[in-house]
Amino acid sequence: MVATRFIGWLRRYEKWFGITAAVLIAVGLYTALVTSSADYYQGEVVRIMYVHVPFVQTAMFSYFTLFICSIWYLWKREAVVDNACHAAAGLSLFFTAGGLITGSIWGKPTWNAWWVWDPRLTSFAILFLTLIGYLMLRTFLDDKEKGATFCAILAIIGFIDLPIIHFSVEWWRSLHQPLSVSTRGISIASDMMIPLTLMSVGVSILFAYMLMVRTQMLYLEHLLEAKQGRLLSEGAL
Amino acid sequence: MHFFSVVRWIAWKDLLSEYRNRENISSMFFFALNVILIFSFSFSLDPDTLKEIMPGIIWVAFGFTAIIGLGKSFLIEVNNDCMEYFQCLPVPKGAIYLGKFLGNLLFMLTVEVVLFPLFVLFFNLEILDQFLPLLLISTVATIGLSALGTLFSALTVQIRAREVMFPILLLPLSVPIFIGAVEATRGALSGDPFSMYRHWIELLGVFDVIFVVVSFWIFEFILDY
Amino acid sequence: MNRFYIRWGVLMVVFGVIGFLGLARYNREVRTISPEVLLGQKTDSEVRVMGMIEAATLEGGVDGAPFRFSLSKAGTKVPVVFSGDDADILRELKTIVAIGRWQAEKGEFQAAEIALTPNYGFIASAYLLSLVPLVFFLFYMERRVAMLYVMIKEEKVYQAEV
Amino acid sequence: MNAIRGESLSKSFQHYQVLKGVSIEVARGECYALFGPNGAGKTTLLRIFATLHRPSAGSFEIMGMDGRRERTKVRALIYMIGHGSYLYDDLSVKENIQFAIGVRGWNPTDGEIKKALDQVGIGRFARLRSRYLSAGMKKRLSIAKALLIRPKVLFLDEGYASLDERGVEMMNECIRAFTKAGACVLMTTHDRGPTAEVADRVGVLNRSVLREMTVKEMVAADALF
Repeated sequence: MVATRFIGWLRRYEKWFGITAAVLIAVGLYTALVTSSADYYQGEVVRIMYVHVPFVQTAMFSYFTLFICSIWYLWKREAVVDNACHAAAGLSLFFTAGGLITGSIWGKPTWNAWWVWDPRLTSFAILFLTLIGYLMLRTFLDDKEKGATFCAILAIIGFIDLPIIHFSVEWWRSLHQPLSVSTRGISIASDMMIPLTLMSVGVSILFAYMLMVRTQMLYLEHLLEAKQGRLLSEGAL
Repeated sequence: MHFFSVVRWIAWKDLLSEYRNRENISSMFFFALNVILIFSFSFSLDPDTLKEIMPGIIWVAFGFTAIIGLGKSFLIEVNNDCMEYFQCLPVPKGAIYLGKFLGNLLFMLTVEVVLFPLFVLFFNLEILDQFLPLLLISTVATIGLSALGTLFSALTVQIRAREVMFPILLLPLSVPIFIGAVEATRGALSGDPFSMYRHWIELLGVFDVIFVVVSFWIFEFILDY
Repeated sequence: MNRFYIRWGVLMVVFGVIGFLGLARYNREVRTISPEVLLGQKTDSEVRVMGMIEAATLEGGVDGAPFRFSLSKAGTKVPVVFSGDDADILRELKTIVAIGRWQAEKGEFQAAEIALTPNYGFIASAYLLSLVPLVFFLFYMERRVAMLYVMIKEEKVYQAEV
Repeated sequence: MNAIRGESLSKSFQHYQVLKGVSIEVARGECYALFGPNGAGKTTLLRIFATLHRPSAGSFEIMGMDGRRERTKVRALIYMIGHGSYLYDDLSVKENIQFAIGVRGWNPTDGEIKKALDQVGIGRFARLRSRYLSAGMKKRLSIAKALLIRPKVLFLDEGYASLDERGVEMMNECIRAFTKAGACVLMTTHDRGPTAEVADRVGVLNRSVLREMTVKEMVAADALF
């Protein structure tokens, strides 16, 4: 019953998230690509920031969502919450990959290297690997109930471990060589602040929208499978 | 204390089984031996380079050993559904975790103690005056590795493709332990004074505490899903 | 399903317009020409020339004197005079953009402004590689959800033989 | 007070519903036999009572204790003989028993273990590694464990499976011993003959409907479901 109400709620409110995200991103892209001016030090390349930073922020935000959903699942054991976890993990992987790719493209003209073992990049790469492990674990599980619990556990361990990884990599880097490359203090002018804020908020809301859509998708897929196979549980649509 | 008697029983059972069949320890040991062999062929044995890469070689070998050994540590529990028996036990599940963890730690340390002289032998290391620090480093790093490895072994042993999933889950999350262990070993092997790399050992100690406590707490959910 | 495609059509149009505006802005304010093209057209209008500052040609800049250097690309060289104070952008062997007019009688390029290389290839690829998969991903998910609702409604619950 | 009381228990695995609103009561000192077609959810019901599954809805009590909240207390009272043998291949029969009872917080003497093993007819295999036991012998070993643990509630999942005639008789003797001592036995089975000798009540579970009958009706019926 909880599942039905939850999915109904998602269905009713998802469009407002979608519309808000579309408007914010449209205005954000317009200001980012057309009206904002180039940075003094970085030139036009700074425009990559308007898509890179929102992606990275959303990747972290979505992993946090995964963590919260995992705790929620361990607490309530609702199958639909597990679907939300699965959805959040997939989206988190997507945004992490996007953040890594745009970051790499930004790094080439500014640092003259596609990849640098910078603490932030390294912990992001490890986040990426963890998420791949998480999604692989999901595909290899036979017992759905056990699997949901295990995935929740993995997400929680990962969430606790990531700050530790970031900290240790930072310490390791600072020991070997001073950070030769860092995002040089871009004093963010208000001119840049507008597209950056619009895009950050827009992509975050877009993530919320995508999460709602994807949770429904995974829930419906499970439901269809159950319906094709045997008896449905009470109150499933 | 019932709690500690459970820990003792689990560890006793693991050690006795291992003593009888020697499956885990021998596969860990010979695997690591092969890793050493491959490494000695893969790198030029120029002493300066060797000093630079030696800590990495040692910990890559130990890491692989952990994957081979720890990954299988819960196999005997699922073979005859013993996990189910544990689930039904009226004891805190953390006690079972601690028992398995102690057993695994002992296996890993045994293998490492045998391997270290072989490293010294094959790569002409001079570690006699650094013996105690190295022992400390291996112990502290192995505690962290076993803590995480035991947890992930319990998690992956119940799924398909467990041989693949275990390293995929374990390695990214144990990066801090490898960083700390390699850095501390580098310090010890290059003959630095202890205070120069003490902070790495302290860091490893903090990681150990975090990993053991978190695993201990979360193991409840693995057994009692 | 029709409303779904209309919605996506409208979205694509909106983002297409933004993309077009971005492209127009690039043509107007960012696009550069090479020294060879500059020498070929000999116009008086303001143009943007991209090239590398030749080694050992950068001089001036002391006490307000204009910078002089030659900008080259693929063998063609253009002498440039610049009287601004963007000294930290000007370095030998660095690729820059000079914005100004070609003065045919003096045979030199009078730069009013110096800018960094636009690297629009990087910008375009960053935007495309992040936004295009995003759009496809979202489109696939929404379509799948819409289809699943239909499929679930049509699917009969399996009944065991009695 | 009943030994087992389940009220409108439901169990769904994700969206697959196996049980829907099943209620059952078993008194102390009673042996209750569950019949039903394959896939009716008999084992699932048993596993819910054995705290191996969480029910999706409904509540249950074991000896008056809430099965969802007081899991540890409930677990101290129950024992389940299922399909898993809960054995370690490289431990001897006796060591396996020592371990299984030991982790429950009680160390039986050698005499007690020997008595239990003799009772189930495998006393002479006490020093054999359990790797070499046949399925029937493993089952007998599980019964020996149950005799030593003396649970208040015993669950038998297909208790007669893989036992020979003598073994079935022995199993029935054990069940009688348990019920006489005031414990309750809940079993799933397909064998009407041996079940009729020990069962006090019979239930047929089919499509989440539990139809209760007496042993006489069960023996007389042409088909149970």
